Amino acid sequence: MSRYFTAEIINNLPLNSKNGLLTIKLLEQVPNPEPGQFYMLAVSNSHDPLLKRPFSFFRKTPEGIQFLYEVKGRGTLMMKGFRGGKIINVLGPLGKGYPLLEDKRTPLLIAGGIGIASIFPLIEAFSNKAYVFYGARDKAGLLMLDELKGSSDNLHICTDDGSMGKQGTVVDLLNDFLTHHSSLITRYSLYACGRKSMLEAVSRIALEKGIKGYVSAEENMACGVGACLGCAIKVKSKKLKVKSQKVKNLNSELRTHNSGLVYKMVCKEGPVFPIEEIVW
Amino acid sequence: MSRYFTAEIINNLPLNSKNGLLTIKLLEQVPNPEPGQFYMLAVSNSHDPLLKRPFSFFRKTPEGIQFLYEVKGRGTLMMKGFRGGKIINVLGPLGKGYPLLEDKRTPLLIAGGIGIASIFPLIEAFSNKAYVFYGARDKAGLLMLDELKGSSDNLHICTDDGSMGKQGTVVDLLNDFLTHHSSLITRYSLYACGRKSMLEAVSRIALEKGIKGYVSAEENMACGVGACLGCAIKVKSKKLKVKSQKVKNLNSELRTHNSGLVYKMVCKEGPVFPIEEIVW
Amino acid sequence: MSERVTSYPHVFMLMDLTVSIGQLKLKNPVMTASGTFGYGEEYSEFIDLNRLGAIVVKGISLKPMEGNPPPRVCETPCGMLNSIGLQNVGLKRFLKEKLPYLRKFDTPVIVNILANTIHGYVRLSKALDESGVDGIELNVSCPNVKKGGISFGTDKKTLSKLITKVRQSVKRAVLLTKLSPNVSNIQEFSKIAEDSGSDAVSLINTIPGMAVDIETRRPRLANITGGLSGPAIKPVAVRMVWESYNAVKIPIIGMGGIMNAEDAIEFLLAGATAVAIGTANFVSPKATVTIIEGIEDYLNRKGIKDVREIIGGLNAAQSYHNLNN
Amino acid sequence: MSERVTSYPHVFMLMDLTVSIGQLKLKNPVMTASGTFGYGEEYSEFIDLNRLGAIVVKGISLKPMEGNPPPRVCETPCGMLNSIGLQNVGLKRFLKEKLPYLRKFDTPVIVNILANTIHGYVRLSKALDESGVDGIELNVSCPNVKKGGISFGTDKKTLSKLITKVRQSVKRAVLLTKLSPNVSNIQEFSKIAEDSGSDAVSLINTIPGMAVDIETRRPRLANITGGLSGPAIKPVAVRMVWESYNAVKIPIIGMGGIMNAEDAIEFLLAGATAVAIGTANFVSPKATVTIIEGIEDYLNRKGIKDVREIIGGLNAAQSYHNLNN
Ligand SMILES: Cc1cc2nc3c(=O)[nH]c(=O)nc-3n(C[C@H](O)[C@H](O)[C@H](O)COP(=O)(O)OP(=O)(O)OC[C@H]3O[C@@H](n4cnc5c(N)ncnc54)[C@H](O)[C@@H]3O)c2cc1C
Ligand SMILES: Cc1cc2nc3c(=O)[nH]c(=O)nc-3n(C[C@H](O)[C@H](O)[C@H](O)COP(=O)(O)OP(=O)(O)OC[C@H]3O[C@@H](n4cnc5c(N)ncnc54)[C@H](O)[C@@H]3O)c2cc1C
Ligand SMILES: Cc1cc2nc3c(=O)[nH]c(=O)nc-3n(C[C@H](O)[C@H](O)[C@H](O)COP(=O)(O)O)c2cc1C
Ligand SMILES: Cc1cc2nc3c(=O)[nH]c(=O)nc-3n(C[C@H](O)[C@H](O)[C@H](O)COP(=O)(O)O)c2cc1C
Ligand code: FES
Ligand code: FES
Repeated sequence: MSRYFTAEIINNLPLNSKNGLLTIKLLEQVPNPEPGQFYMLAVSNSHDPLLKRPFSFFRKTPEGIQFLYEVKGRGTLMMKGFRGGKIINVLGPLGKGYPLLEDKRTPLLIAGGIGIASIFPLIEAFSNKAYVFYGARDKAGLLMLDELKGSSDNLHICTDDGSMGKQGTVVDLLNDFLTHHSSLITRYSLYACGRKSMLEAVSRIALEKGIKGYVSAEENMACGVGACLGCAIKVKSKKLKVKSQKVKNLNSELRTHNSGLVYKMVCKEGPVFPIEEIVW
Repeated sequence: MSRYFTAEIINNLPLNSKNGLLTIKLLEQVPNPEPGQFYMLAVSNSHDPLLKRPFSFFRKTPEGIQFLYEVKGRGTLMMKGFRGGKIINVLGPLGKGYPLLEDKRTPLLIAGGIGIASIFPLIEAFSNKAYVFYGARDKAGLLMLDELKGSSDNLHICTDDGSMGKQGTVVDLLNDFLTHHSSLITRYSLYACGRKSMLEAVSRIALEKGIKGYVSAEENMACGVGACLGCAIKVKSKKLKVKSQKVKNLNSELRTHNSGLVYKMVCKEGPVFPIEEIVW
Repeated sequence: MSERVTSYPHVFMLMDLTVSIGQLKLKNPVMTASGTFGYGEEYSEFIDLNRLGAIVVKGISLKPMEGNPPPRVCETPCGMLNSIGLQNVGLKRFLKEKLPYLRKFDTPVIVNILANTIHGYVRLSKALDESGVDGIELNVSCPNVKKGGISFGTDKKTLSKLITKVRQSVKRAVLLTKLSPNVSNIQEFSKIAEDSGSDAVSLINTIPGMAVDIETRRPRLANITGGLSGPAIKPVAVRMVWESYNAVKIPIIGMGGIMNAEDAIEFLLAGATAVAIGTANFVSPKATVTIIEGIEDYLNRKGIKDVREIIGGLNAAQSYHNLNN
Repeated sequence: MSERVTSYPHVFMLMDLTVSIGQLKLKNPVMTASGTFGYGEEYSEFIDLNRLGAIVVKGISLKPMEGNPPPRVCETPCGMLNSIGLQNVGLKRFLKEKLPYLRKFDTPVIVNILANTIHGYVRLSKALDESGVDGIELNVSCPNVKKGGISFGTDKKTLSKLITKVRQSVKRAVLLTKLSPNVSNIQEFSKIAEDSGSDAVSLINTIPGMAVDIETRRPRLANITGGLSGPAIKPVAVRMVWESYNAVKIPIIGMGGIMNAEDAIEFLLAGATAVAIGTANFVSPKATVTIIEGIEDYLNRKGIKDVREIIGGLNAAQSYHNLNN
């Protein structure tokens, strides 16, 4: 079971001008993905663009694996042009997904924009145990709403322009929620994916209120397997301090000048990191 | 009427494993092509491959303009993948075509392999006035036979492996023909397109027997309009000798060290050249 | 501000695209790259030459040059190799046959020149300056011809001597020095150009390269090596423009793989006062005009009224800081 | 001979793919390029490391290095820029954690090293040589870290001193010098490597480059500049390999944009004794093995029994002559 394989495009459903739902059929036996893991997809078989693009595991269906994507630049634009029958090279599942805490905590799932792609499988995993906070630019930007309503009774929606749900950001939603449920605060866990600014705000809240949680980070990637050291993200690492005496295998962790801070690789040690680890 | 325009792929008919017939619909008013002229077609809208590819004008139909192509490398491979509806950029018609001599001469049209693409419109122009000599590797390599038979009663076919027509090359065909019609030799004119070795052999025959004629040459191209000086071919130039006294506009012709020899640009002063001009 | 890229002609009226190279004023920062635009005439059918910031013509030598045997060009990943061998009609025919045509347009003409001796460069510049061309670009970097400019472009002493001498013989025209990218430290060479009296530096010329046909086992170019151009070299060119911008005060003409307005703006932000379009002309004969319009659209979209505001406008320090923590 | 590209394992039995670098014998001429293959382990899931000609690991320094802030990589036309900043685990942890794993395979291990002083290079080489690694590759050309190798790679005197000193301290391992492409004349530097006792030269390292995000006006890399790799630089790399091949007798390890067997064969024909695969590993983690098989297919198709027959087999003279008339 190799994580580098060929897949066939089953279909590529446009959801709006910028977003689409891509379904690929795996032509080989490959390991099953976990929520929060991702795949690197080849967007062309010419040398331009050259590198694969990372996309979160969105959903597994009888036909294959689905990705929810947004057109950002050239590569995703080409992706929008994918037609059924096309064969592409895929690498994955990659990285560490969201840990599904086995404790009594109530998960709060926070998705901004296309971040829903990585949060969606968590919603299915936790089903009604979790509260879901999902925001987008506008109504058109809210994706897969029917499926979301189908898998969660606790769906809180917002848009920047108020064209659907509450007007504001998911951070506002989260704040409101927490102020109304302040008593239970320690009973929650957070899972967030979205723009950097949103993740930073959510993290601040979590740290202030002492809520345990995880965020899915993004960095430009080349190899996807921890080999190029290209997708570095700065993190605190208590673990390291301890071990740095008698050296153990710390993957690509390194002692750093301002000790306690290290670069981890989003593709291998992430993309999901504990909130308290990330240095914004 | 600009010679740089967009066109829509109407269809792209595979003729065998290596050859196809591409029909494009001109989306703008453009000048009419003459036999022997060519177009530069964009094979991708990424930067790889970067340059347009030159293809001879094959035929004009009510739907648009047709090109007969052979898969050589990456660009023509992509061309094979063109589907109807695709929009491409095109430059043309370019270069100087075959002069249709108005005199009593009987044209002998010689096509080797994909060279038929450029000879075909001549066959239609001369109709039964001309003798056609067409050769290919094997039967499968002989393209558009029905159309050819339709437009000419004097079609002589050969294949390297003898799988159809006479076994041998078009040069053999031509030699046979000339030996059987030696008396009329000065009454003929030659038009040839094909591999370099074939053109060279045909030219030698023409010069020996003093037959007037033209060949369509090939060189790698970049601009297609005489600007980059990339598609140079070495030619003799009496014309130059004369003019080099009082300087006239000689396009990109230049006096050379071994005087009388100059580089001409296949894209602008060719691709068709008088046989006596080319230096092999 | 709307993110849509659209043109409002009346807004362009209010927009200032002009830039200056020495005493020469360009109506916009987009010119042609020498050797990729012939002598202008070849492209006049596709675009209005009056719209160009300047026309830089194919390199001219004292005597006509025959150029290299074919194949002279071949394609490479996101680029091409050329070994034209500096084929050109020579000074005399250029002045007689080519220049008069270009004079019909309200666009500055810059003549790229090459020679094998300093004396040759001086004679060429003198003649061209007196003929009234607007600019002279010293090609000290063309990698194609063995006896060609390469030595001038990579030897500091000779280069400074060359520019100084030419400077003395050029009265009216602006003097541009087109540096070789084939050096370890482009800042040193830009500084030499500035100190020796060059009004501007042009960056970059093609990078020496080579390709092999594995079926025939032959080089794809008859000259074996050639000059690499096109999108492939853009990152190298942008870097050299930025390095030079941090070393000299004279204007920089940036070029190397500019295919569209976005690419051109990259160069302007990195410090180029103007850009030159080369290989892109082969991909689209309308490239230069499309790029001018694209720059206008960008400035529009960003609400910028004067293109000079973005020249050297790279947000480097900030980026460095922000990303460090 | 059939043009179909197909593999006949039994034919491969008769085929000799081995090449030698100094006293080190490689089972085939395909190795990995430093920094693109981690410490080997990362790709062991995708290919059998036993099949590689050699494994060259990420550049190692005496002390661990943290590397540069993100973004560290970005894509460019047919290539990518990287400014990893030489992040690595340092000598001690490499020997303790990484080398033992690599030792499990029947494949030579070549360690790429870097330092800021000659003394540092010497200490590293000594330690690695004694640890029994098969080869040491001096990275004197990495363009990413300001205080990094660049000076060694572009200053002839220092380079020759460096190699001479390291040579004295290396007893068992073969010594490779990875030259900087950022020089005007690669032949001079290859000659220095040869004369100073290097067993081979590696060509080329990344070419310094830069890219700008025109929306944020920021460099795409936090380090502003980075090293350009991938297909874009292939023509420059092939040219430098060919130039070096005509200047020195020691083997050349060719690299730069090799994506497939055809590219690798281009380098072999131009004079490379072996090739290294870098950026291609990111496009396909199986690239190295695919390329080995592709070379076998080519030799098969051409009826060549020994890969050494095509090394330097460029038909340059003939091509030159034929095309001249
Ligand atoms: C772990 C991970 C999971 C992701 N999951 C999804 C998803 O499920 N759906 C989705 O729509 N997007 C997802 N992304 C983002 C997606 O990878 C980028 O939007 C995409 O690579 C942009 O490619 P492009 O060619 O269209 O843009 P480009 O033209 O390459 O660049 C446009 C922008 O995209 C950014 N970008 C380019 N390459 C990468 C890269 N390799 N990684 C991150 N950003 C990049 C550039 O920095 C630039 O700002 C994910 C990213 C990561 C790292
Ligand atoms: C005036 C002219 C008319 C032509 N008409 C036809 C035609 O009607 N039908 C047809 O099938 N072919 C025609 N050709 C040849 C055709 O242009 C090439 O086969 C094609 O460009 C190869 O592109 P590629 O990407 O598939 O090959 P590449 O992968 O680029 O290279 C494969 C081979 O094609 C050659 N080649 C590449 N680019 C060019 C180029 N720009 N000009 C010439 N050769 C090139 C290369 O030298 C190489 O040997 C014509 C060529 C010229 C110059
Ligand atoms: C076919 C061709 C011919 C060229 N001739 C010249 C020349 O005569 N003089 C010169 O200084 N540069 C010449 N150049 C270099 C270009 O002016 C330009 O510096 C280089 O191509 C990089 O720009 P580009 O990538 O946009 O093409 C030539 C380039 C090409 C492709
Ligand atoms: C992400 C990355 C990291 C690299 N790290 C090193 C290094 O540590 N030492 C070194 O000598 N070269 C390093 N290189 C250069 C490569 O070894 C190789 O010389 C260059 O990438 C050209 O080959 P390619 O185009 O096949 O990638 C690195 C290249 C890349 C892309
Ligand atoms: S993308 Fe290469 S290490 Fe993460
Ligand atoms: S292709 Fe440019 S001159 Fe002919």
